[in-house]
Amino acid sequence: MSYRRKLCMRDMVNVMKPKDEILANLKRNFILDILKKGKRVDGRKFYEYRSIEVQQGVIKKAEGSALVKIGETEVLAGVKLSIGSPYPDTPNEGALIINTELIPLASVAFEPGPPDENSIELSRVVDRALREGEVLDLEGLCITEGEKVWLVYVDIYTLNYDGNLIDACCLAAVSALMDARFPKLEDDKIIYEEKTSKRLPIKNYPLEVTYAKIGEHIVLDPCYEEEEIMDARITFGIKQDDTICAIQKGGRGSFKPDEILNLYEDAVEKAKFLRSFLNI
Amino acid sequence: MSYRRKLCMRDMVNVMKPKDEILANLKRNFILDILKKGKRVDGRKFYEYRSIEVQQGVIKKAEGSALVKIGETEVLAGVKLSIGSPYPDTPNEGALIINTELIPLASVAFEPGPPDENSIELSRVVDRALREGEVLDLEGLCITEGEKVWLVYVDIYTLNYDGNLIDACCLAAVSALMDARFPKLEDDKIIYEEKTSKRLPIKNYPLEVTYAKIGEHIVLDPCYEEEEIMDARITFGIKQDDTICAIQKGGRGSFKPDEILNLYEDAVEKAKFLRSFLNI
Amino acid sequence: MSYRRKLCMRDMVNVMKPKDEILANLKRNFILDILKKGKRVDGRKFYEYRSIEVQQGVIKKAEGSALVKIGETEVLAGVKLSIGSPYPDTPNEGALIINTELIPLASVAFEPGPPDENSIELSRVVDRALREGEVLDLEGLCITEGEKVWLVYVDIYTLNYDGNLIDACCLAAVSALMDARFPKLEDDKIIYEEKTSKRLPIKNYPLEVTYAKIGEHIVLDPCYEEEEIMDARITFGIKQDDTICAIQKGGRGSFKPDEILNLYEDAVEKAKFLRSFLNI
Amino acid sequence: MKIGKPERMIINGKRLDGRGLYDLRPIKMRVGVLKNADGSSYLEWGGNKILCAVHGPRELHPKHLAKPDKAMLRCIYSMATFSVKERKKPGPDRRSIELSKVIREALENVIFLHLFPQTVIDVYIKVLQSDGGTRCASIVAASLALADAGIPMKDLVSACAAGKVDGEIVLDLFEIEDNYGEADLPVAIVPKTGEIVLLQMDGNLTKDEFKKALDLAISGAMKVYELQKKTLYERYGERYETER
Amino acid sequence: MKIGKPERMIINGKRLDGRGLYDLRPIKMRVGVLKNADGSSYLEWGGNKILCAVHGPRELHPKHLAKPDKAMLRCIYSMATFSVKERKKPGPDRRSIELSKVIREALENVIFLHLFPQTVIDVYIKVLQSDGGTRCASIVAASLALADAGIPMKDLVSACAAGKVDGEIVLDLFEIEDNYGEADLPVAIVPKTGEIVLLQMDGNLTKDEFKKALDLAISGAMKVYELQKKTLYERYGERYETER
Amino acid sequence: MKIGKPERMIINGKRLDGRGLYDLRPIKMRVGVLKNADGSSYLEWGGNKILCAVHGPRELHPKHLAKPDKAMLRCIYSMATFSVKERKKPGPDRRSIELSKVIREALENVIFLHLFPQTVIDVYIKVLQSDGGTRCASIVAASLALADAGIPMKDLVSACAAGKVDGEIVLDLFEIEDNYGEADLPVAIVPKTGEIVLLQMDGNLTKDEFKKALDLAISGAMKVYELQKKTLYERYGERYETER
Repeated sequence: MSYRRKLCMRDMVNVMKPKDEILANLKRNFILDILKKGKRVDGRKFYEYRSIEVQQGVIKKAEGSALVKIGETEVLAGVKLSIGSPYPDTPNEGALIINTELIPLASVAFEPGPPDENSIELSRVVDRALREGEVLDLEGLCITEGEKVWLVYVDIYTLNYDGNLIDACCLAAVSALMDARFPKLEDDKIIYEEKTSKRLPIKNYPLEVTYAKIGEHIVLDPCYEEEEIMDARITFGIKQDDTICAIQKGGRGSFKPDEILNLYEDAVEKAKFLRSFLNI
Repeated sequence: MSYRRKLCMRDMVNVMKPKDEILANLKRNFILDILKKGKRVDGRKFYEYRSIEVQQGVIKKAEGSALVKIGETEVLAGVKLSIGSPYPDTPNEGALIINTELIPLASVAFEPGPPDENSIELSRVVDRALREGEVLDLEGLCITEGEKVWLVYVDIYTLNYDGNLIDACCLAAVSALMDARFPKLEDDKIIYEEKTSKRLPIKNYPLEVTYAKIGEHIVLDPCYEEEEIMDARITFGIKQDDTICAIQKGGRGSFKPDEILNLYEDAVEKAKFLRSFLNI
Repeated sequence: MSYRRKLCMRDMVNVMKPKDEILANLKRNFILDILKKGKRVDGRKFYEYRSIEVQQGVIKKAEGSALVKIGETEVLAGVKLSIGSPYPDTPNEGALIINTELIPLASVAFEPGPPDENSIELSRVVDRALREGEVLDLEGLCITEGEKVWLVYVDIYTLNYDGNLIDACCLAAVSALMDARFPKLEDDKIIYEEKTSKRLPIKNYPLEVTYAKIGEHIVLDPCYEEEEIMDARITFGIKQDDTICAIQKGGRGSFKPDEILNLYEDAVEKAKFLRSFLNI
Repeated sequence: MKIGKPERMIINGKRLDGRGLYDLRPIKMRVGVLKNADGSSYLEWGGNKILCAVHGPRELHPKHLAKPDKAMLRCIYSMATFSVKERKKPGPDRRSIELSKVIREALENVIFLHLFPQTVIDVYIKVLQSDGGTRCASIVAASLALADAGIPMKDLVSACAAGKVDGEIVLDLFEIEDNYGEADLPVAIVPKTGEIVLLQMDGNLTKDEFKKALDLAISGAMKVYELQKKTLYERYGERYETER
Repeated sequence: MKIGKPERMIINGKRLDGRGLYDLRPIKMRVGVLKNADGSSYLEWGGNKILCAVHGPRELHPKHLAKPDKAMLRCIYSMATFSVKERKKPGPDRRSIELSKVIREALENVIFLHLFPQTVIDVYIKVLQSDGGTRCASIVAASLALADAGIPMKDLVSACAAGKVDGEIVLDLFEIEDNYGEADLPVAIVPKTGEIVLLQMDGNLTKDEFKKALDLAISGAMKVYELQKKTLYERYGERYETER
Repeated sequence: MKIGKPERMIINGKRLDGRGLYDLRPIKMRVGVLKNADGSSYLEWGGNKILCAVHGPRELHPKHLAKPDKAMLRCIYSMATFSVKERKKPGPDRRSIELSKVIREALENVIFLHLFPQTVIDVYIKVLQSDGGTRCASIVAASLALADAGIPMKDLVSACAAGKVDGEIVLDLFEIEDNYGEADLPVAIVPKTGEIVLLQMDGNLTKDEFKKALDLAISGAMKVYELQKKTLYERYGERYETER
């Protein structure tokens, strides 16, 4: 160390590690040992999703809804419409407002109260893929230019947390948007009880695909045990033309450029696979 | 216990009760012993109110006000009027907004800061009786249909807490509403300094009557010492035609159906008694 | 003590002072000893400012800005304009909104989160001098009477805290207002990218001058070490006609009437001195 | 009259959803639906869809909040934004804080909290779809989830509302009746003893109407109780037996 | 000119409420008005109505916030929603946070806080009706309530404002003068020593005006001090004596 | 098309601010700019002006939050209200909370946190003026401030964005390109090892475009790294050497 160093004496501090730290290390080593043998803690291959279920139309009060399970991870998305004013710089466009909430039903790790940084990151990462991936043609939400437009709210609740909420939430959001029908409009008042047969102006089907890095190993669709001890995570938002619309790296670990390029290629295939659950 | 039981070992846990718990039990037993002898801690009969005082017009800045004392419990209600827009589904109705605050002046038990669940329950229970008991004819608050209506705010502050805030707050609210006069209106601007002689459109005089259950005993108008150790509480909102407009049971204890029906009958009489303090 | 006294037994309580208290007393005595010799901890005279620097135009995105240093104390003020509606009782006046934030960059003593009472007091004391000292001719901010007026926001951030933030913030605010130019207005829309050459309607140049009292000694422009152990503080807001427009006494200590009158006279001179940094 | 109120809500003795005056809506119950929770349940009651998770008993942090002689019970009732006609703003409102309190108090009556000193039991109730009567449905779901978590109780809590619609006393109001009816009386009971552990009322009832509605609500809750027991029996293969 | 401002506020040497330039408004004081508080007071000062409660000294939780060598003094000044012309939103605003701070600092000057280490003393001030000059009235009420709580002080704190209205220096501004006058100068003093423990000013004064206003405010505070002492004397049957 | 979007953003191979496609904006760096901070830096990067302070390592209160085997790193990114065209409301928004998190995670990668158990290191980043690319600029400023604080790191973190504008892959987008361009790809690296510690993307890129943009961003970050090292060298009079 060759420059100013204020704090060298602190190096001497010697603190006992309590049991929690030891336990975390044991867990990590256990999972790493399995990975070194080319296996995963739940028996999957490295680049394999858990079983996926998508169920639309589960909440009739919502304009659209979808329940998505990836393994034991379970999330519910609902779409509600209302009428508002457009932004001044986009007078003929409606708005898409996406919100994801980590609710304590899903895990003891999720506290009640205002959203924490994990909740906000999840929410924004899902939002980014849908917004940048142009899931909706926002001009198709215009009622009267410069005056009235549809506001499309997608609210996503985590019901059970077993890892990889991003992919599940994104899939649920797209699925719920596809399930949605416009409600009847009478004199600019919404009759929520009567749905029309008109669908939302879906333009693209962006989906998110997430990998975890543990030591030198990279796995698709991490489960809870893997997320708990992972070094880093990377998510790709992929459109149906195989272009990329969003990326988010998370965690204090790192990726090499080559790893990222390789994962991109795999993510394109996996997005296709996910899209098959939407019948597209 | 004949089915899954995860937690049986916890039964073994043996924890010393600290002094607080012992003290609470002593207090409870003391009050129960008195009740068993057919008496109350402050010498009252079981179904007897403490002395009641109602004083109107104490705050001239308010459109109406009332100070109510029930024993040492003391609350102050004030009415303020402003002008707003009606709800779309009731275009010719004004609004009544009631808020009760447990302020720390009244007791060391009331903390400063945003309202806690006790404060919110109190506020909503008082609101419920007045709203469902139709204390005001909301159509009498219309200025211009669909455009301008009077908003009537009733804010109630607890000044000293010695039990049974619900009855005191409800009585104070009705009394303050009766005391209120419309301020002068000039070009749709309120001249607060000049009150007219016009009263608010009072339609009903709903009042609340509260009982506490301690062991097998039920007493009217619990004082602080009784509330502190009571098992349950029940409040009846009664209109001047003796019909019921609101009920709220509180506390972890229970009531038998017969008890409730009997208390209803008593509450009707007690509401008449309370109404006598309003000269009606 | 000749009347009710509930708490006499508490006098017996005997508690060891921990190191923090001892340290604070040592610091105080150290500084007091120096003051008794007619000197200050940083070598200044009692009624002497530290070196002052004022730099305008440092933030181009703002309509006006100024960086002010008083010794090591450093604050940055920025002016932003927007369009709003006037208050009903002043239909031809714009508004001046001043906000000062103690940000944790400036000191470990400033916590992140919503403003605490120190932050709010600082903000309001600076606001008071500018508002009561009529720094702006608010009628000069009217665009359309009763409809559209300019709103002038002055936000001040503390960058480094070494005592006497009030004087620094007030000087920075006036300087930033002097630096500001109206942006271009097109069809009542602000083109922020294009500033006009038109200045804000500056009417007065009120500035604040702050003294600290330590024991019997009074010093101008306290530095951090002096503020830490001072008994009281007094701030005078002075206009360029030498009249006073704001006072704020702070701290649990006291001033004698004569001290205040004497300080007023000195403050008038010091305000002139500060104004020289604004070239007026 | 409120805009949107149907002209009549009872026609020829039938309600707008086809029920008779004293009929319950269809009810479906499941337990053990969430992997991470210590106990969980899912309840459909007419158009209500409610998911409930129980976490605990577990240690409470910070410790000074823990009670030395019993478990603390916490309860959070909340509605999904899309559970109602017009999107509900996220976050707790005053109504859900009150409901959380009265639901918790009803559950406290039956749980043997003193068996788990120093701990906390959390009950999270999420209304995924709302159709009137969610507080009764929530209590029913919560006591199933508590049973699923193996938490000893003196009995399940059951619940049902009665009310007044078009001048008639009816059982188990659905949303339109709740919004435009004359009175709503939710009641929760401890079925074995007949004790009332939750009771609220808003609207307008005479004494006779109140008595009739109270009886009716209790009889409704007893029917719901049978469904609760059946659900637990089917899940756990033995007849549900209360503690002690 | 502000809409609502009276054309003249001083006519023939009389103010709009009939007072002369140097007259105080009528003041009424009572102590011991709240049963639950350790000390309390009620003050009417012109149209101001102020209720004050003191709780403590008592143990402070959490303990790590307590000061080892003295009591912590906390002070909350707040206004009832109906205390002003247009309903005030509930909850603390920036003005009441500042006022709470300067009032607390004034009181800290006289209380023997070091007699009660590790404890907290809470002063709650509620303005039930406001008519200009509430901060001075609050300090006066608070020091009465502290005395009523038996908390040892070197003296009571007394307070009064002076200001400038229609070009004249006047004592004890009421609301209209406060809103539309040229300057307001609230001052709190320790009467025995003449020390100034609260001083704020807003408006515009020349040096001579300031000197005159300061003297006038102090003389007003001395009159209020006599009323404070009388009130305590009448309540406690002995002449009020300060500590030590 | 969005109102306000320029018709073309690249004209004859030049960008609106005169740069070529692969040019960085001018960058100025200083360290040790704040007296009170343990470490600090000031960075101008095009129109971005960023001030960063590091406090710590110091004891963390309350203690139960401290980590027994390493320092906790906290990071707050925030924008001055006047840093953008239309005044930003004060206080944290969701964007700054997310940015604070990803910046912290990037920095955690290089700091030897285990050398300072039980402590906290606070990194405060204030964007005084914003012109596109503030998160990369913030990371660069933060690692300078950490170095200035003498906190041992395996390397500095450097960062730069690439993106797509008018169909072209370009380096280091400024505000207009950020708002109206087709894609933005901020990248932070550990220059010595080439590891990527921050990576985000929004917009639309094909695989080839992505590859090109990623390479370009990394090359940009390497150039910024040289400036960082030069800055530290000039300040501390020795060549910057990483810890071990």
